[in-house]
Amino acid sequence: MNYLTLIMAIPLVGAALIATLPQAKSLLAKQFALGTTLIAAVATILMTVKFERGNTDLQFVESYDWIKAFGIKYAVGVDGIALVLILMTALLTPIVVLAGWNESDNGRWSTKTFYILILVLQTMSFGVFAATDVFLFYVFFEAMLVPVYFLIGGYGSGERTAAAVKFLLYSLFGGLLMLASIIALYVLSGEQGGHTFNIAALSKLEMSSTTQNFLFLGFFIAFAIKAPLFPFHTWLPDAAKSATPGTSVLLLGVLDKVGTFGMIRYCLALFPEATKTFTPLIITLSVISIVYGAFLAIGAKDIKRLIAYTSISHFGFITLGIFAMTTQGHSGATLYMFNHGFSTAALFLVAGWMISRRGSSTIADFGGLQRVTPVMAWSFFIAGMSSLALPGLSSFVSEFLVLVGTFTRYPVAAVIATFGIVLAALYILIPVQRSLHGPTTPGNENLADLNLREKIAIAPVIAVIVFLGFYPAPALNIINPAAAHVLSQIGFTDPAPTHGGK
Amino acid sequence: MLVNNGLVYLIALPLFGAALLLLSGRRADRWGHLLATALSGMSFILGAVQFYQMLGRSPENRAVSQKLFSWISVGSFNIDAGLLVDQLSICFVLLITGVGTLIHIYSIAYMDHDKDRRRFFAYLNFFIAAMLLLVMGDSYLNLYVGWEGVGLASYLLIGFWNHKPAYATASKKAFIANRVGDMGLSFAIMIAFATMGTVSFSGVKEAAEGTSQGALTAIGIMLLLAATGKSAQFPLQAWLGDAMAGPTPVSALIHAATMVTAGVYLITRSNFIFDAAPTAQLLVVIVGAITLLFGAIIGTAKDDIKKALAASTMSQIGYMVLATGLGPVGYAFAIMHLLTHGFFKAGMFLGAGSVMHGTGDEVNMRKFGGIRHFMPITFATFGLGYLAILGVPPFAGFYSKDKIIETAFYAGGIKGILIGSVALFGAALTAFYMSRVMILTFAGTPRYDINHPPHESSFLMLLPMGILAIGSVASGFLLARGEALVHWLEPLFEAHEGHGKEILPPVVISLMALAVVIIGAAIAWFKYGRGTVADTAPTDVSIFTRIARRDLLQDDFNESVFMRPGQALTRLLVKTDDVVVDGTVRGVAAAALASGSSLRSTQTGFVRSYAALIVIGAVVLIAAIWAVTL
Amino acid sequence: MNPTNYLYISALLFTIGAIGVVVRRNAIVVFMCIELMLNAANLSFVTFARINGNLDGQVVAFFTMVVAACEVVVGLAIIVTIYRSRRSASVDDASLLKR
Amino acid sequence: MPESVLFWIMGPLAVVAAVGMLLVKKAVHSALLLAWVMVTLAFFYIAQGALFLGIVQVVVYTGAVMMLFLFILMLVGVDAADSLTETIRGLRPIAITAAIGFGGLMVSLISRATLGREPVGLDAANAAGNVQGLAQLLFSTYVWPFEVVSALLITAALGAMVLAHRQREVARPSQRDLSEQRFRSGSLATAAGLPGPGVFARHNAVDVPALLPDGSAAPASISETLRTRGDMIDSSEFQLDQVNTEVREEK
Repeated sequence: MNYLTLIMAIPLVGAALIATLPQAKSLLAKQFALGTTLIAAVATILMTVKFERGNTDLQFVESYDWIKAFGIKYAVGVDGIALVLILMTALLTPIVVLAGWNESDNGRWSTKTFYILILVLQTMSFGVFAATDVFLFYVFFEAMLVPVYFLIGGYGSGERTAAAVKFLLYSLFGGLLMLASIIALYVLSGEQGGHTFNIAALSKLEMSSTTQNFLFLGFFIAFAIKAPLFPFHTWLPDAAKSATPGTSVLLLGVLDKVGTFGMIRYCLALFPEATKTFTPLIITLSVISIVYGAFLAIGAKDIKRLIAYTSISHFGFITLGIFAMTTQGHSGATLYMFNHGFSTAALFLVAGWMISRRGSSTIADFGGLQRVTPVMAWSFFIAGMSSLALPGLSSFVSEFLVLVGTFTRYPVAAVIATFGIVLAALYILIPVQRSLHGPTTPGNENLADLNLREKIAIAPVIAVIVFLGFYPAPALNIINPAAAHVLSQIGFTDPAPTHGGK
Repeated sequence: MLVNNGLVYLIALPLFGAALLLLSGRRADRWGHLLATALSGMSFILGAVQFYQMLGRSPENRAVSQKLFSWISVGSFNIDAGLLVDQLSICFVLLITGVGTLIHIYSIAYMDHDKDRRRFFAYLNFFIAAMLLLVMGDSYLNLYVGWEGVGLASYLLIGFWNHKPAYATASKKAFIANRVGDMGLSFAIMIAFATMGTVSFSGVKEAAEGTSQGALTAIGIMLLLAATGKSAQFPLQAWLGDAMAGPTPVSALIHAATMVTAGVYLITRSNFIFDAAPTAQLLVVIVGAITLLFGAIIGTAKDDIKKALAASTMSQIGYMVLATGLGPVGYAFAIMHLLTHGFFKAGMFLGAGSVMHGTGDEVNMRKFGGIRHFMPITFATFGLGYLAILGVPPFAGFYSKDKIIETAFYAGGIKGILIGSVALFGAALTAFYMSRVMILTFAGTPRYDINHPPHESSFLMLLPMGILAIGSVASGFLLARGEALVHWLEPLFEAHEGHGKEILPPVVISLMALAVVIIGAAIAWFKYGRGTVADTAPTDVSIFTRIARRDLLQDDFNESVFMRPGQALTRLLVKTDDVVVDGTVRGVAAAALASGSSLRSTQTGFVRSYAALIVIGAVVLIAAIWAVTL
Repeated sequence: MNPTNYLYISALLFTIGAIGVVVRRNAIVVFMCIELMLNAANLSFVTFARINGNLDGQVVAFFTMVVAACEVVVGLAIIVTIYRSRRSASVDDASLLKR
Repeated sequence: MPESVLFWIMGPLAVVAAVGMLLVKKAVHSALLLAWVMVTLAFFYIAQGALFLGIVQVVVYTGAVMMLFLFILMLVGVDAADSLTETIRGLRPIAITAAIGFGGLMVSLISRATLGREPVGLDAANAAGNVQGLAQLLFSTYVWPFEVVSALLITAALGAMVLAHRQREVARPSQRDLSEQRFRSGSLATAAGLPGPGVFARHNAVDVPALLPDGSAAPASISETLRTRGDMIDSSEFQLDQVNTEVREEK
């Protein structure tokens, strides 16, 4: 069997096995889930090793008829961009399972159900990155919502139902617009030589600029909601606050990447002309997202909301990199997606442990944790440093690439975005100071430090953050050819050095 | 250029130490500080070996480099993790590892009672590694890594006792001020890449010739912004005083000798940009001159010995920045002053630390007095440093500071006279506030409980102080003898034609400098040396004194111009997000709910009415079909 | 004879059945009216089978009968259950759809 | 021609019966009328060459399904005679207008629709016999729906059993319980049991209420089912108008 189908099948098989377990054996379900995700991770790593770096074609391609009458195929394949995102998903899921070992205990449904949902979500995530048939992509895109909806609504905290519904409605709204665009593409393809949902074929369609603009917007708004970009972001803080930390990691780390991934794979590839039309608008929105998200993060009083807002800021960077249309911007944005997955995972997992120990997610309730729980405090600090893109940690490489890549084409946007790094220092250091530093405040004296399981969960995340900070080449070698290929396909070249006009 | 694959060990050793000490936890408590000191010492030895080998080569072949691996490579943006040690870097390498090792030794004793001593040494080692990377990186981006690395180290060390809220705030303030500067460095790198297509030092140097004045000026100003952040120059100077919250060895190493001079290194390293961008260069001079006076004025009003020294550091770095702004003639003197300052200021900080150690962590000078009787060795080393900073011949400061004042006067025209005078006035102020520190601390009558007199520090603390004192005495002479440093650095800079116009003979300027120093010291003596000094600061003082005590309102300015509006903006945006952005969404939801509940009344719950509706629906449907097919 | 006449009568019966569903309140009578509508449809199927000259229409009518049988069985069981708990076979009393 | 005759006689009768279904008060009568319509349809089927369906119609529908209806009517109670007055305001005119509109539209549609050819007739298709022809189709083309429908039938049967089955939540009251219950109820009037029906020495049928001492009928003396169904014979005729209290003179 092909690798892609294999890695998509593994979690499903795991989920089926867990479903057969007796309800009472929740520990066994957890172990099964961990084992399954680890196997999937190993398979994905093998696939990454087999991937031909220099080759810009889609690899591990598979195509079978699914619904013949409409020319819908089960067609999958990956380029470098999709590959790193699949790899990220595969690596993050076992960490999430291990880190959130007890997350499912207070849920509305059983532990079994929780892990089945997680595993199904993993399959969907693989599928959404691997699909090369627009319809298949759409199916995965929407189907992903279902497990997340139940994960938030069934296992979250606080106003979890409301948050879950908000998340679902937002996403469905975007998905609906995208569906309209997809159908329009299908109809157009029928007029121009045969109905198809194949991306490669669709990208060759002839369209009037008005049509292109409308269809582009259909896709883009769906992705902007998912990503999320200002002003479509308000579902994220609510969802992240209500979800369990593990779910939040998958939500921000994996699910939201579908948005930015979709922009590259669909918006750019299918509508190059419309992309050019809308680039100024999108760059503006990205810059607003960066600064706006950062300010809201500074003003956030709840630690989970804070992390959600920092992500809005980071997604602004990613979108900025994508629409800067330079190789640095593109590679940087893709690398940023990968890195953001890990730095947010670290932040959310540690924050989750802090919250579960303290029983509160309000920043003001913490204080002086550095003295009480040094390992946890350090983990949070390193994750925070990664979030503010400290050189030597992975986010720096990607953030700087985005900024440099943007500057060569849109200097003003890059300059405003760079202010984000000062704001980043504020939104990380303020919670660090309030929760980790200062005297140990009442209620925090007896918090337990990380146990072995938690240390094992967080160690690989931090290792990846540090390793890719110093040596990003393994990731960049996969991303670069694909990013360059995308740009050349839609006809952009990097601006040459100007020598300041001399 | 020569390749030497051993350079990386200079950085790797302390970095390894930091990682090991942090990861091994309490297990390393017993030997951690020793290992850290040893690793720092080994780095120094490696640096010395490099220096020795360098001496043996001809001036053009002295630089050595090492390429580790390709760090970031995307399109035309290619950054190698490469190291470069040339005549300029090696000065810093020796200063960092040398002073660094001494301060490691000092800290063994100073931090003896702290249960987190291991962590402290880990941070120190990390700082050494980051600072070495800063001066050894071969491109602006590599430098940037070290640049932020030292910022992080500084943050960690200032906040070492972060369980005290004020200290935690101080560390945050330092980091954020530094970040503002870092932003400047980011801009500079981005502009360099956009205009020249490269960010390595050698590449930019070559490309600078073909680049327009405007771009170079922009890069220069952004580099200056970076320098003001890291070196606590105007307008980003406010963090340095608060940074004294860190343990005193940290103040000596980071906030006196090494990290804060990184800005001077950056400007000197980028000489090819500033030489081609006179506007930027002029700004450098202005920033240097303002800071010079700014720091000196603050220094006159501070009662906290460490803050007084911090203000002095700010002022002295102002001298260095001023010198770098004077073009090729000034670079060497800036570096010279940097090196001598590294010795005497570190020595004085360690002396201050020794005094604090002896008096039970007292920092208020008004609570000292007559300490020379109890701590003679500290008094001696501090005194030598004092003479050096005043610029009394033949101590180190005389050679370096005099040259800067001289060069300033020779800058030409009104500008020369103006900045020369500023530098000269700065020297007088320096003499005044340093004498004040000296008198309040060591002279006069004791103003503390005489039953618990201060005690002299242990040998481990006195040894580094002694060595640094020797440096304060001798380094100036050694560096200036036969213009040794000037010739050493010469290959790096554009050739220049001697001095500017000599409006006054050098001897006259030296005498003038000496005269103002004596006047400054004398005023201090008359004010503080003769009578008794109140052990609390007098409150009925002039408005100027009060402003100076408030750090020339720098914090008030930052607070009212940046912090409060920023907080207001944050609150406004949070409100906006909730009411406007999310409010719109919620409004749509509420509208849907309202329309739903109004439509609900049509649902009577009677099956038969539903059936009737179905019939009506069918009629409409069939009618529609009928109408269409008609 | 023209088979269309059967279609007319089928339409008439169907309409009568529909009226019955709406106006009668006894659940069992409503059910019988539904059966009437189904039978009317069946008559159309059989007629179409004849018009088209194949037996497919009859097969569908056959299936309809089976489905109708199923429906009657389940429906009557529901009526019995409701009657048991509410002591009434009036569809108006079972306006549970609203609450 | 026999078909036309059949149609024109049976068709109007069926329509009249269907309309009657709507108008009669008692559900039982509706059921009977419906049975008549179904039988008519069976005739029509057979007339149209659907012999098998015609038989099935009689056997399954008129036989089994209608029996089921009657059975349920019996279970639910024969009191199920609606009042025909409408309770939901305005529903009836709307429904009737809509339904007539529906019917009118259907009829006009049918009359407008043209096939463009003569009806084919089933002679060819029924050449091998109607039952054989149907079997041919059912077990070849429609075998899958056939299986599915059979599954549906089984499910429906099971479903009906589940729905109709009543779980007893309390133990069936014993005679003793019932007796105690009677005694503890508010009045002791029925403590000794309800009065038996019939008028002593005049009429002892179950549908005649007993007479109370004052000569009026006692409704409680006859079965409730008979009472609600209205099958209660007026017992006044058996009443002695005036008891001759006059003592005749002995001769």
